[in-house]
Amino acid sequence: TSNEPAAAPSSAAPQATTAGTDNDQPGEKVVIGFSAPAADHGWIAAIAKNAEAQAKQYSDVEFKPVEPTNDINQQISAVESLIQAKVNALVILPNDGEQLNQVARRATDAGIPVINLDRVFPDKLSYRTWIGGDNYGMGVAAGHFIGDRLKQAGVSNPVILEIQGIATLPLTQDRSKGFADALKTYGFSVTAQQDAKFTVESGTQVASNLLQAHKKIDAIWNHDDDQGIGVLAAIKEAGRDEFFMVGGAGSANAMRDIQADSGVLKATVTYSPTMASSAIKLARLIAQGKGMSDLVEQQVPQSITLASETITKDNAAQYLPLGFES
Amino acid sequence: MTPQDGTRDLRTGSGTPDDTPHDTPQTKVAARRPATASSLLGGIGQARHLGLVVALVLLAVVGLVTVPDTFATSSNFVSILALAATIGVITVGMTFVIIGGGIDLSVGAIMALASVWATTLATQAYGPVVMAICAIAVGTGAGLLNGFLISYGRMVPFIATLAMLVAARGLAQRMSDRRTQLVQPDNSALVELSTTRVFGLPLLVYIFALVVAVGWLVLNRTTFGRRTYAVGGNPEAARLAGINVRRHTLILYALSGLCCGIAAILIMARTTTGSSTHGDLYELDAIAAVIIGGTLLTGGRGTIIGSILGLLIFTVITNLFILNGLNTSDQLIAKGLIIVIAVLLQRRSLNTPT
Amino acid sequence: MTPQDGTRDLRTGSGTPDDTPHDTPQTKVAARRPATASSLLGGIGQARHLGLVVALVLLAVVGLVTVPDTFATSSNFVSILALAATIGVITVGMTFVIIGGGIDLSVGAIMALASVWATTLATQAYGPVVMAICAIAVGTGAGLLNGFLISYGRMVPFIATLAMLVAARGLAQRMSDRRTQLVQPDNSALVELSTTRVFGLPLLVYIFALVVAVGWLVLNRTTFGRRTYAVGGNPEAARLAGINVRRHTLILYALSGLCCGIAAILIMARTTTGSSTHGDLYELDAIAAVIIGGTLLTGGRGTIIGSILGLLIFTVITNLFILNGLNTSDQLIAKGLIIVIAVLLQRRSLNTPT
Amino acid sequence: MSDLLVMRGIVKQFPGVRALDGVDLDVRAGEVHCLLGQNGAGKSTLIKILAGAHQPDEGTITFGGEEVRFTSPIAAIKAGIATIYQELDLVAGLSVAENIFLGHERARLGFTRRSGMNRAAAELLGRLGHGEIKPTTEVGRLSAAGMQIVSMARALSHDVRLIIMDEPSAALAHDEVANLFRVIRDLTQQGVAVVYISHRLEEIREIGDRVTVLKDGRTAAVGLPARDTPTSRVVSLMTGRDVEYVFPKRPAPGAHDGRPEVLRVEGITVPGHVKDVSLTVREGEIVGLAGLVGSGRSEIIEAVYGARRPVTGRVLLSGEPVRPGSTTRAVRLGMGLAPEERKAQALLMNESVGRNITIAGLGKYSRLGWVDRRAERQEAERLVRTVDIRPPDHRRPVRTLSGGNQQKAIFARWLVEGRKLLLLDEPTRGVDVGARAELYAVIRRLADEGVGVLLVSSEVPEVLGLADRVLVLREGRVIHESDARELDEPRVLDMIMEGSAL
Ligand SMILES: Nc1ncnc2c1ncn2[C@@H]1O[C@H](COP(=O)(O)OP(=O)(O)OP(=O)(O)O)[C@@H](O)[C@H]1O
Ligand SMILES: Nc1ncnc2c1ncn2[C@@H]1O[C@H](COP(=O)(O)OP(=O)(O)OP(=O)(O)O)[C@@H](O)[C@H]1O
Ligand SMILES: O[C@@H]1[C@H](O)[C@H](O)CO[C@H]1O
Ligand SMILES: [Mg+2]
Ligand SMILES: [Mg+2]
Repeated sequence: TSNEPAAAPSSAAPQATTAGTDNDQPGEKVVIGFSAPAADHGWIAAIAKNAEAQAKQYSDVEFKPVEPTNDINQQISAVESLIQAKVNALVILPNDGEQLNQVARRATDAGIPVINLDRVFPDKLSYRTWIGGDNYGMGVAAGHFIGDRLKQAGVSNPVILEIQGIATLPLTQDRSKGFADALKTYGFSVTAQQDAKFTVESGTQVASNLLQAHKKIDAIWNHDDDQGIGVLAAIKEAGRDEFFMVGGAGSANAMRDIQADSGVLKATVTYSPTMASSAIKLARLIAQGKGMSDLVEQQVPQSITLASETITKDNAAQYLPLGFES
Repeated sequence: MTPQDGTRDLRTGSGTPDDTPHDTPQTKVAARRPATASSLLGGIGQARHLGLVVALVLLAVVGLVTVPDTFATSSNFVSILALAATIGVITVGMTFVIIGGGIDLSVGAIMALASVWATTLATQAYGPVVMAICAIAVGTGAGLLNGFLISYGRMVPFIATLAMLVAARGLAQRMSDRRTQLVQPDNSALVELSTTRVFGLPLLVYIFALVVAVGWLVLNRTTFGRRTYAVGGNPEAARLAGINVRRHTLILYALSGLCCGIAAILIMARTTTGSSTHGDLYELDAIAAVIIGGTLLTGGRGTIIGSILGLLIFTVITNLFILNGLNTSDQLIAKGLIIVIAVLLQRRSLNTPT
Repeated sequence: MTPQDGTRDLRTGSGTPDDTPHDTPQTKVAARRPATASSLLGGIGQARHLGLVVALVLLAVVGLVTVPDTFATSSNFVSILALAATIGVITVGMTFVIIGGGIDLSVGAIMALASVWATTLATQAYGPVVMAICAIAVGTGAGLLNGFLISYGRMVPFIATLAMLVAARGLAQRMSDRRTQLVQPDNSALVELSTTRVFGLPLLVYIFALVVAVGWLVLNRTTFGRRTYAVGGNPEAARLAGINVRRHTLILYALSGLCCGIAAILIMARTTTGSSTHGDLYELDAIAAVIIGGTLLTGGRGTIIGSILGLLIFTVITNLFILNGLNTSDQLIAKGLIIVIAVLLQRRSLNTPT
Repeated sequence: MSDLLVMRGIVKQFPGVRALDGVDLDVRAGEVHCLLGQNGAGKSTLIKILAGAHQPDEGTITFGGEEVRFTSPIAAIKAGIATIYQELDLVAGLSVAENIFLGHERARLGFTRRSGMNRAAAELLGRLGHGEIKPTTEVGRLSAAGMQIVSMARALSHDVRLIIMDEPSAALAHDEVANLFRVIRDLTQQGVAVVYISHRLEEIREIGDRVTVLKDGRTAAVGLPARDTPTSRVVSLMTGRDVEYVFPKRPAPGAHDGRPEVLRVEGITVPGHVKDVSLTVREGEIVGLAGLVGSGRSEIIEAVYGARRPVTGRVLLSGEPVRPGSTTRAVRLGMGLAPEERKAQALLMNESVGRNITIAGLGKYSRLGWVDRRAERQEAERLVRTVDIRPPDHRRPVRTLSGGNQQKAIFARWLVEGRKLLLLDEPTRGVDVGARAELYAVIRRLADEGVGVLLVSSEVPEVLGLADRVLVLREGRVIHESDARELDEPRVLDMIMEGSAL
């Protein structure tokens, strides 16, 4: 895919390879509508920025973003307004796939191809293509990293803590499930689990209470690197370092910490916002009726799942250009 | 006059210097000013809502200028109304509560709980009608509990309903296991409230209109409604006049809960789901609409029409932003400014003799 | 004159039908007891806070029984205080505003804006002292703007500060480009407020304590504090007693903004970041703490000690839940119940002769 | 005539106060029974018990021959007892008709019958001689007198055998009172009994049949004949001593002539209220403003105080201009105001008597903004004694004081040193005779100490008896100015009423 780290220029908004493929030659003019949750979080902000930056690359794309919102009711109206505007393709990162399913279905029924980003719609008739990260796989990757390390250190009955993001999101539950499943293969389980809200501040609050609850900890998996800054601050404040921690999503900041190897953060598992850039590319191709040039298929595939990769001290340098700024 | 007067009793405008109470006594026994008959009959009182109407018109002009093709289309109006419907129903209940001297912070949470309860598989087994009844019963029940804590438990409304907010969200999360519950295909009749159109408008807009109309009638034409002003404006006077202030207050919160139940039906129709995350921060939006609409936070004064106009202003602002594709941060900044301007306009229209 | 004035002033709760004057004989007991001496001279008035103290003690007992090893440790107490510090500072400002008859919904957003402004690379170039000054200046400035809109623009506080909430968050997002801004290593002196301990307590706890102490002194021992009660209790009477109500109100909001600026310093120290997401929903928490602490939402009555006790109750609840490994949903349900119980206990302690 | 109402041994205990300590009251059908007593004697408490608004701790009530127990206001109303409370009890946001019928609305299936109610309200208002009040007017837009009329109409809207009126005349002007008496006579002729409370003793003689006097929560006298009991006897029953309804001695005419002007008002105009008014007050002089309600007296006071901006003219205090719109500056320059509506405009209901007294003079008991609480307390104690607030406890919440004592507390607020000018707007409204005499003495003493006083009162004898110089106002203009001793009541009444019928 175009997401090969090597191909991406620096910064958090990796751009598509500009030269080479025919697909990037200007084609039929298309309008791409875009709707996502409110950008109150580094990852989501990166999503919005990547999408916009990608669209700017093309002279044949008119990018039509709508007000990001965390209110379902409003996101429904926003998507409705894009349907009314008769855009050629819609890229939607829904606040909740199930709740936005109906309106996405309406778009599809109206002949507008929907590119579903990240949080998935339950009904396949509601979208043309889904692209997103592997949430379950993320949990698995984190679980394996922690399991391996503890096994090697010969720890038995380890205290493993999990700090989730927003508990009510299905993706959180997928991540936790992957994590638990992977740990089980080592005979380990999660000792305590709390949810933060994807914000630095709630990360600090939850972590500082958890650190009180557990006087000795072996490992922590924190689902999200944005809130991770707060978690790390709480750890530093408490002066604790008897454990190691794994992050999630893959922010540049986390990667730098990992690379420096100066604190408890030893790894993070990716869930890259570059998927937004890809989603725009896909939307353009679909609207123009093209396929993906690296594939034999005439059309864009129905679903694309990004792999969740584990970034450690050893490969951090390689991934850093892809990291998003918190 | 004092800066806060807007929120204090007697005031017709918010803190207009020439409305200070001390000039009342000196004037004639009869009316000081030609009272606007409409305002006191609770009618659509043109004058008092002039500022709101002007603000709405200005927004419409902005829409016509910036996005002429998309703004003034009938489908866009439908979209605005559908967006306003859910919170609009809640705003009607909130108007009653605030005129009655209270406040209800739990509206969004109650709506969420009602939507979750109505979409459990157990409830869904009985079909859409039972689901709707369930939502209404849960909403009204939670409202009654609020009312009971406030009336008979003598809790401050802010705290009682805050407790309900927290507890209802927790319960909704627990019932739904924090998952989004889909309306089953068998029960899609419920969803049709949002998809079926009559004369171009989705059914849920009619429900919204019905709730507003009934709310208006109850507030302006029934003894219950008129007594609500007394209970909010001067509870001691209400008591001395033989009104059962406690029971009345209880009913007001139950009414607000009922509206949350109806709103739950609408949100289920619109999103096809029940979820513990529904209605997040609706309380702030609804209260803001009510207050922008001219209802005093201290009770005793206010109108349903004003609240709905206030709500429409917010909804149209959002709509305009969407249509113009503004970036979020700028949208927020602009929204703040627009609220300020709308309120200042409203004050001006109250100050100007009509 | 207005018919309501008499009864309006007598109400202790906003809209509780039973706080009407006829209940005076029962509910006002506390005010008339020997405690009156201290309450009226602004003392710590023990009796009035008894319910809160009892609630805190009960929570402590629960902690000792359920998690004896972790709850009653000194590091856990430190942790609770550090958690309470940020919002605690904001609560002090909020107490002033509410006693003065207003409300401030923008506290969390102002704190966020101040944290962002202070952590821009431009500001950070000048070192930690300038960062702190910047946070305080931004907070106070935003507070002044609130005060200005309310005092001189005559806007209802709820709406003016709601507009500020929205706009300040937007501005914070714009300035930070929606990113979390790290405190640079050069400026780690700021972070040391959270990591450096003196007599076992992090520096930021001392800052919190200082703000509470100064707030208490200002409210209880200065003419400004005295006038705050008058302005909130009866603004017209305050004005006619020669108090410049507008200027006073302006200062109250500036004070609240100042507290937000100080809170921004604390949150930067704790999280090592400035972010537009900081302080989300602080307004509700702070208002809830103030009201649980016995301050009237209608103004004219209240104490700083009560607010801080109210806040500690919330903080301890969260702490206990996490120590016990309970999930958020159950936490929410229990929190709702505990709020109700705390308030009922508090009422009881007011009614029972001491 | 048999007794319609018999109350025996009524006891009412409020926390810390025994408001009623075994009170008896007998009222006959068709009589006007006056209830007299000093501020705080327990009159309002007694009638609230009768109206079902308070529950007695002890005692019995027999009404129409049956022993009754009114557990709620509605129970008393149903039994045929209507009440006009001392504190107006209307709802500002509702119309006149809605207020009149509040609690017993005319409705069908819960829907109010507005036209029926409006018609009935118009009829009641007409019967009270106020057909000009429209039933659809919002009550918040009425004057205090208008509201009083509405309260009366509300009482009449019930089918009553007994009407209680707690100081109904306090907010009424002269002709209004005459009108009220006409209505009362009407009622009594139909056999309705009236319990009438007032501090204006001359009214008792005019309208009353019998008198019951309360003192300190006990019955001091029962059923005295109203016309044949000398006022001095009533007063001594009320106060426990002989108080003469006399005004303090004032200096000879012209005594102030050479003294510096404290206040100079030059041609102020407040649209709709005051037209080109000029006046002066000299050191030590009491200047009275006489006029009808609505003649612009309070507006003049407010303009002087900086609480209201005149469109033309200016106000000088000891030669310094007062800044329009700034009461703070007025206070700093040395003015004090006792406003007309004590609850709305002067009292801090949540606070103690002491803090109510010291709020305006905080600067006196503070340094760099820091309050010297000992000095404050001592001053509060001193002032409580000076104006004789009962009970003499500065820590008591001001809301628990009787109306008259609350007025004294406001008065005390301005007795701090350094005042050059006191503006007194209806300073004795609702204040009993005993306290009145004391207040008069205090006012004169202040004047003797050099303070200028501008006095507004609707009671012409008070203006004539207390002031040195009197300005008569009509419709916002000064129509007469002279030494108070050159005027008498009929002449002033003539002047202020002339043309007012138009
Ligand atoms: N709700 C209350 N709580 C405590 N004390 C009260 C309350 N109401 C009245 N009192 C006290 O009871 C006593 C009697 O008061 P009441 O109002 O009956 O006097 P009053 O004769 O009507 O006086 P006024 O002529 O000034 O109206 C006073 O000492 C008053 O302070
Ligand atoms: N917030 C305020 N509102 C209204 N008036 C004020 C206010 N602050 C000060 N003043 C005015 O200033 C005067 C004095 O106030 P304050 O006691 O605060 O300071 P001060 O007296 O100048 O100080 P010091 O007593 O040390 O000389 C008061 O009479 C008051 O009218
Ligand atoms: O899936 C994304 C990311 O994983 C991020 O951590 C938070 O927002 C969610 O939508
Ligand atoms: Mg009385
Ligand atoms: Mg001083």
